[in-house]
Amino acid sequence: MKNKLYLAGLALLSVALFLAHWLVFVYVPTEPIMGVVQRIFYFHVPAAWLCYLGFIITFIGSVGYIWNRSPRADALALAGADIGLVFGWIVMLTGPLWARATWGVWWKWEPRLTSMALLVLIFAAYWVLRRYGGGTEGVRRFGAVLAIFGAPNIAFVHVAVKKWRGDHPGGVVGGGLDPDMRLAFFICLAVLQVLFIYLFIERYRVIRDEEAIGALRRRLSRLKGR
Amino acid sequence: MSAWLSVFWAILAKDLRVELRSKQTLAMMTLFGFVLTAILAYGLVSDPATNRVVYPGALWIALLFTGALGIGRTFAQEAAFDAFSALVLSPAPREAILLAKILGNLLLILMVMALVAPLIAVMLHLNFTGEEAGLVALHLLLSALGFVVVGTPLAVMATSARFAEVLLPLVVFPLVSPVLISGVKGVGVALGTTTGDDPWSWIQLTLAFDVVYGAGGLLLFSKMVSE
Amino acid sequence: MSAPLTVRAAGVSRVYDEEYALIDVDAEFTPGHVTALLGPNGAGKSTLMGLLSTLLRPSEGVIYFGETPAERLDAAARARIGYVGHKTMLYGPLTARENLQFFGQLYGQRDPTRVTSLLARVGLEGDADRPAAGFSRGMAQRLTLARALLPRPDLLLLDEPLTGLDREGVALALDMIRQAALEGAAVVLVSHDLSATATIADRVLILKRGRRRFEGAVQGDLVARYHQEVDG
Amino acid sequence: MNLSLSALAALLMVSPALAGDLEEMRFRHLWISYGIIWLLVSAFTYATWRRAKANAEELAHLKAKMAELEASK
Repeated sequence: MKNKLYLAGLALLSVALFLAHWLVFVYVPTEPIMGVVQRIFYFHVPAAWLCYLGFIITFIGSVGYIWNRSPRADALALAGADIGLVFGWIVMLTGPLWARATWGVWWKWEPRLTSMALLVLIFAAYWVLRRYGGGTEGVRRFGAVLAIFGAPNIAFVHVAVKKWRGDHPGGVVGGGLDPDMRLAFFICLAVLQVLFIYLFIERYRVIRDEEAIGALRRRLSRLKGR
Repeated sequence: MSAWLSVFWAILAKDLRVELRSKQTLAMMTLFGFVLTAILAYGLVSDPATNRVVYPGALWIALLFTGALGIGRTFAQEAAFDAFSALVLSPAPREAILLAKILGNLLLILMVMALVAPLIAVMLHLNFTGEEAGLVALHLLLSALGFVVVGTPLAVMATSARFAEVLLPLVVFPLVSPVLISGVKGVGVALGTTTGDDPWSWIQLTLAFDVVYGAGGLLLFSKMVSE
Repeated sequence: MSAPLTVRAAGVSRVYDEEYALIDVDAEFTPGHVTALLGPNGAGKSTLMGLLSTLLRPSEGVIYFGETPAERLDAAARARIGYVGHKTMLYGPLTARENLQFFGQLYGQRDPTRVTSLLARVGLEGDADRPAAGFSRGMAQRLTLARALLPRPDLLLLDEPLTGLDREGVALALDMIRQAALEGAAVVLVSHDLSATATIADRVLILKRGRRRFEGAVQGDLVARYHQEVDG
Repeated sequence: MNLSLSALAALLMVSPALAGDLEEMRFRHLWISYGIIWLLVSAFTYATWRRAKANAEELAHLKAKMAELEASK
């Protein structure tokens, strides 16, 4: 029963993703100035939000871990960083593709871009640390401190680059969205949000399962008297 | 309070004495600073106007790299015979330990930068007025402070990780990028090569960074050092 | 010297990765007694010492200092623990005297003669102003013993304190340990040197593969008892 | 993985020369973008799924072993 519900949910998510693509590639009108490349935004902008969300979860989990060394908080932090990074790389790769076709350059040292790039770099370092630093308690603590230090950093980068470059004219999406575009954007956002939640739960479960395996192995070794 | 201060001074004095006696870290950082200076000078030297533009960038690259070398080394002396365990086990207030380590690292970096900063200027054929030199020094001081308040607690943590010597710069450099931007731009304004309002607003930004991360580190440090 | 301190391990286990180093150990360390902590390699002796020092945290169970669980110890309580570990915990570039003076400052040790008298006690007065990096293992071990005794601890944890010591050094170290116990400290001693241990221990805790095999007062021949528990 | 990334990077670096006109580039970049998105998402999903499968097997194995050990005691 539970399995069936799960499969039905997955099917629904697939249909929703298909619908989102249909909206992006067929339904929405083409933006007159930027042309078809503007359609990147229907996934690019939600991805940026989901990247932030993943790292916010990592921050919260890290605070929890530093506070009482709860393995659950640590798993939360790790899962958040994993997913945040997937969406982070999406943002970092699709952004320049849009920029090249619109601004004529791959990259601008603009506050939003710079702070996103550094955010991804910081959490990529977190990922490398957790992946290769060794699974000791000290490394978990190190990761937690890194995540806690990393989050407020973004505010500083943003302020610094803003002072340096001056505010970039206009929002990136552009004001006065066409109602069809707006509809497509919010549907894509909702669908990707659901995808995020699904992936997050799966990832969190995997990490918790790995911990459970460790605990079982320990209990076994204990029963056998090592 | 006086007990707190005496522990703080004891640790700082001990670190400086250890460093001045073995001179390992200082020698390595200074030499590294010179090598970096030479490389930056070959790579960047150009006409005087351009040199003036690239100077702050070169200076902050030197600060970051020698600094990363320095903070990584600081705990090597503690780790060599596991003296850090004795330090953690002692009744010394954790905040005093951290602050002494921060100040020790700061002094080390400033000693090296006091040699490297003028050297890069000479290699790039630059002349400064007294006011310009003062602003450069002030920026450098505050940026170095920002670097050590972030780097020192992380260096303590890094001792428990594998590949610590690679991981530490990987982790610290992105975190101190606000200081890098603020320092480079602030000095650019001070030297008249970057357009912008007054150089003091950049100093405020660096100062805010120093305060936020200094306070954050102190708040978290006792949670960092023990299992 | 402050009030006597009884330290108690209650159902303590410690895990490294997926291996239990210590399983469900109960033990009590009482003031004025020297407890020999014995066991073959990998029995979990050093892990238990680490837990007692508060440098490690138990994965399960609690260590009580008097009535206080270890994780709630404050700085003043930490000052009552003296610990000699596998490494010397000294600063190589500093002299013997400077090392002791530094740790004295950390512990708020005001008495200036204490360092000099301790140096004399461990037989290092002639080398007091030489950097510790140049010391032989035996000399470093004497110095590290002095470092642990400097704050007059109520719990003295000695993990292989006799490493590198010559016969005279062993006699001296044993004498100092006995003295500390006489002054009311609870002493826990781990050493490969069974015969030396037997001369000062009045209690024994035997571990094997992380589990407690025996705890109690030393009765009869300690060495024989050990072999009976561990090999038998 | 790294190789294909480098190839992509190289392709994009020379793309100004290849780009016949802007409209063509816009189309190309749009396709590449959604390609990247799906590559990353599906790679992540697959990796998670594989780990979940391996974990489920390992858990079942360990639980069986545990039951066996407890039965024998």
